[in-house]
Amino acid sequence: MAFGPYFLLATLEGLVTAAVLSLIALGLSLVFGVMRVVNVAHGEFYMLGAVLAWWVASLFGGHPAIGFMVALVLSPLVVAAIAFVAERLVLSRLKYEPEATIVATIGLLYIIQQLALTFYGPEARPVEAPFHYRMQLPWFGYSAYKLAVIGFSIIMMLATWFVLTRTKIGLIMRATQFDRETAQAFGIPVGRVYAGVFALGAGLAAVAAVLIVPIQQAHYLMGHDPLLLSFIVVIIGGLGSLRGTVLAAVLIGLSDGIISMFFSPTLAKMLATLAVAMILVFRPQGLFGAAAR
Amino acid sequence: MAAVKPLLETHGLGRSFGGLRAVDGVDFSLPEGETHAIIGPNGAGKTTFVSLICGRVAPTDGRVVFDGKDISLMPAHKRVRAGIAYTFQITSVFANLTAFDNVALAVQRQLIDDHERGLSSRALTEHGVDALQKVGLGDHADKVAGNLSYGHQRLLEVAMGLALRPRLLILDEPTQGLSDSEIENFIALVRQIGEEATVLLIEHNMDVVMALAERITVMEQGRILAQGAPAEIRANQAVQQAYLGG
Amino acid sequence: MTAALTMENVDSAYGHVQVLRGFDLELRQGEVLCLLGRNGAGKTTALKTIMGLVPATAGRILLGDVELNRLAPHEVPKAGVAYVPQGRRLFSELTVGENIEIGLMTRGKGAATRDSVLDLFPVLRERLKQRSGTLSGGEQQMLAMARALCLEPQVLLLDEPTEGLMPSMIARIRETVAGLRERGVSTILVEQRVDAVLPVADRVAFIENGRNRETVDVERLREDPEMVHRYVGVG
Amino acid sequence: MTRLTPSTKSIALHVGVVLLLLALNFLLPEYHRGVFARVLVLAVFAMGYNLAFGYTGLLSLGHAMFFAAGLYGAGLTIYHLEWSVWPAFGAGLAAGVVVALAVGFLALRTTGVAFMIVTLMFAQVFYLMTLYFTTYTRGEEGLVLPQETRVLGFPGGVLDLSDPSTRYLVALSLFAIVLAAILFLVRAPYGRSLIAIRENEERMRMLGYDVFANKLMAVVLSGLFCAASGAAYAVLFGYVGSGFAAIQYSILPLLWVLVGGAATTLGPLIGTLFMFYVIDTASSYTTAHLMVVGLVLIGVILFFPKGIIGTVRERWLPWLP
Repeated sequence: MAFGPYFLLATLEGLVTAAVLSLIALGLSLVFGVMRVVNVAHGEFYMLGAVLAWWVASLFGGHPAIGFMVALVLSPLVVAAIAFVAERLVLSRLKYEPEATIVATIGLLYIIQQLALTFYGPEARPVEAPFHYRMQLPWFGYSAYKLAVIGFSIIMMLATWFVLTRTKIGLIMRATQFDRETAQAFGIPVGRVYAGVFALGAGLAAVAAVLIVPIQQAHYLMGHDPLLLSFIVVIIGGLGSLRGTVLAAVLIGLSDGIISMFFSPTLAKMLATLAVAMILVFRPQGLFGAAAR
Repeated sequence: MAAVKPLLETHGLGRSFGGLRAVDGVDFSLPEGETHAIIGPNGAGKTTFVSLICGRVAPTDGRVVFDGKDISLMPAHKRVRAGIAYTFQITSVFANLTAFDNVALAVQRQLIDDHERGLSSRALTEHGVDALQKVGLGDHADKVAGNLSYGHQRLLEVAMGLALRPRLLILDEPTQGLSDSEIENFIALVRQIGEEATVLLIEHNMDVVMALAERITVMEQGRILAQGAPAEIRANQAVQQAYLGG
Repeated sequence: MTAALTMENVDSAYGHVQVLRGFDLELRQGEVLCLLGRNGAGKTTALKTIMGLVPATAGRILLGDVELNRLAPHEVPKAGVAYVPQGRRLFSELTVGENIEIGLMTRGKGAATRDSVLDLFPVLRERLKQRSGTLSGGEQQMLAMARALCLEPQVLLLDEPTEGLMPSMIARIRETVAGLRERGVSTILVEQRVDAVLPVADRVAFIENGRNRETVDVERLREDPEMVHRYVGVG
Repeated sequence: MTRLTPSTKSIALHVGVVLLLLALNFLLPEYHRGVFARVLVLAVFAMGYNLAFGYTGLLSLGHAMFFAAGLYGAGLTIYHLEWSVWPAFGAGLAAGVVVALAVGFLALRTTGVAFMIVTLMFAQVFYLMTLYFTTYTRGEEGLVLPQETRVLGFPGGVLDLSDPSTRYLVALSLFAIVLAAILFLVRAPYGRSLIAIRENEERMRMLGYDVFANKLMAVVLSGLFCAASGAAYAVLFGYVGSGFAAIQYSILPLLWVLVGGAATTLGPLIGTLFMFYVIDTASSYTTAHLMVVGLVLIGVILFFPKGIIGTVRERWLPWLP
């Protein structure tokens, strides 16, 4: 194959990564934006989503699409419910004090990981894709499911954007984000909003996970890399900025695919992490973020 | 009248936040030894003005001259060491440390620079206890600062300022939140401090201002509206307007 | 006359710093009561304490039979108290329409309320889609009041509504307050300057050092200007 | 008899703790002596972390890199350059100081959450480096230092560091030295400055302190102690692997310090010891030791934010340093 097809393949793979990463990072960014909480357990909600997807799908026989569709609905709901409970039981009692919440979410990370190891085991297990159609491009065939993942992520993103900007719930969330005290003075139950946002953030990560399990297998350690990558995305995109997050996810997703064609993945990760640390040191508002309000 | 050398001068000092001119080209001069009050309505720029003097806020234009030297570009911690002490508007003692440790922090910083005495533990104790006694907290040295009454915390705050042995002590609304009897004591304390140091005081309580200030500067909208002895200010029509409206 | 809202011997504090000390206040039905006092006297804290944004550590705050100090902060506005904070505190990233929407949500009011509020401030109707942070100071104050009025409150708390406004705008605000009195809304107005108070207030409470020193009819104040000097003047 | 002053009481307590630990060398059964030796070395790591986190209020999520700098500084020079233990230990300390200086200089430009993430990322870069340079480090698999290299030369002879009793006593010596250093430090004016910086930076600036310089010094000292722990671990236990640079080893000292009590001199030891035995005990019932770590983290932060020694100090013994 010539360079062109290679590049196209790398771009497509990059877009799949970007699509999934945007969803995960969007969840992290929402939680940080509205609650000012850095959720270190975010990657574990993603993992939990994947593991639950495998479990749900394995309950259903027949066409793989049935199990997958049920998982796509059920797994994010369960994960969101778990996050909701964790928020009420732990984070709210810590008064959202930044350092304490980080420590607590680290604790949460270990607990979820251990639960997955205990009940799901150390194996990596796949979920069958709902369909196996291959799109024939002039140079190679490409999985239509992967393209569907890109499409579905875009739909989810638009839906989140719609909820945030066009609905009452979104309005309440934004009001809480901009001025917590005044929001209370207008009857907004800030505590419940926070729990809802935390659940929504975890749910988005779980949706991403269900989408990815037919491509990558579910495994109890699969939360680490997405956590780091979505941190990178959120930081580059500007903390709490929706548009920046999506832009940064595409940038990271594409460059991840393309760079790893030329460099060793370890070196690529190393340089990317170093670059992001430097961004935080010298330009804390992110590359796309506006100056601090 | 003999000309007293000014300890502090500002020339065209200004600071903008966004489009707002919080402090707008202020020329100000403070003679050594004077106790001077700055008053003015809310948002007049008083706190920003003293923050420019002590270096907590960087000026957008103008200069600050202290003891004949231009200190406009000096970082805050060096200004403190040059002799400008600032006590905060909102009480900010170290709540988890004892009262003695609070003043000791100021004393040890001052002793590090005092090469003759040096940082010996005897000098540290001596100076620390001395500063606490000056404000009347001698008996509370071992108490945790956060457990002191609010009035005592304010006094501790002043003791920390005194322990720095400043040439200029800036007090930002020192009586806010004090009860009436505590205010009485406070006036006596500042009067005593004023005998040794130059004092610049931001204050809303007019009883305090009238009792202490030798001269008063009235600020409004980032500028100096009037300046003079208490009696002159009291009689000044423009000042009345600014306060009571018209 | 019956009381719309009373504060009985209320203490409140920000962390360690006690601001209100045995604070008493009676707001009568349908009056404009002005809190007057210097910076730091406790006026703003009094309003925040009513709203539950600063917890009352002692005493009672009554709205009719409802003990406000026992409610969660977000339930106070639902009981019928609306608050226009100092510095307006609009949700400045949100549009004018969205700010109003939030006010309507508080007590579940609908289109009728929205229309009547916008009738009071027609200029806002033209700017519903504009980001509220980009409004002029006067328009922002109108929006802050409109947002509060969307609650159809029995009691309105206004914190320095005329601060930093042009004289023409100040007059507009006063007219609005007077108009609300006609409709039976009881208002607590915080001001620092007497000139802002005299034209609208029924009674004035002088706040000093976290206490309500005395509450007098506004006529008394006109007769005895020395009284003002004592609490807020330069003398 | 005169009443003991708090300062004599606390010195007596610390000397007592060291003597007790010394006695344990002769009393403990073989297995537990091994555990204690490991705990003593890692408690030094926790004490170093405590200096930054507990006393100065710098919540770093990247201290594994300082530990690993010491570990690799000592381990690589012994393995590849065939240095003897003393200079290799020195190389470990030097590596820790250099890394701490560089990271501190950059990361201290940020505060709060940004500081945590920046330190986490620098540590991640360090971890990835240990994987990238597999030729020298053998990555996850790591290097085993041959027994004959692990001897400590003295003017009067040599000590075999792989001997359990020697290992215990060397670990205890390091622990005692660092404990004494920390005790001295926090009782000195400098320690008071660090605590005050944790409480209120702006106030310290307005008392004439160069806050950045003071914090940088704290990070460098913290890095030095952590590197000492890492270097000692390499020579005492003879294994150097990239697992020690991974994120878990940044979280563990945080956990130990939180459990034992932040900003207490003995908290790190108590916390490390406690967690070792909790996990040890839990492991005999279940394999779910990560769960224990997670539950303890959440439990401590929710119900005992001051930790064991911190709570003791608050309730009963206010003179504890």
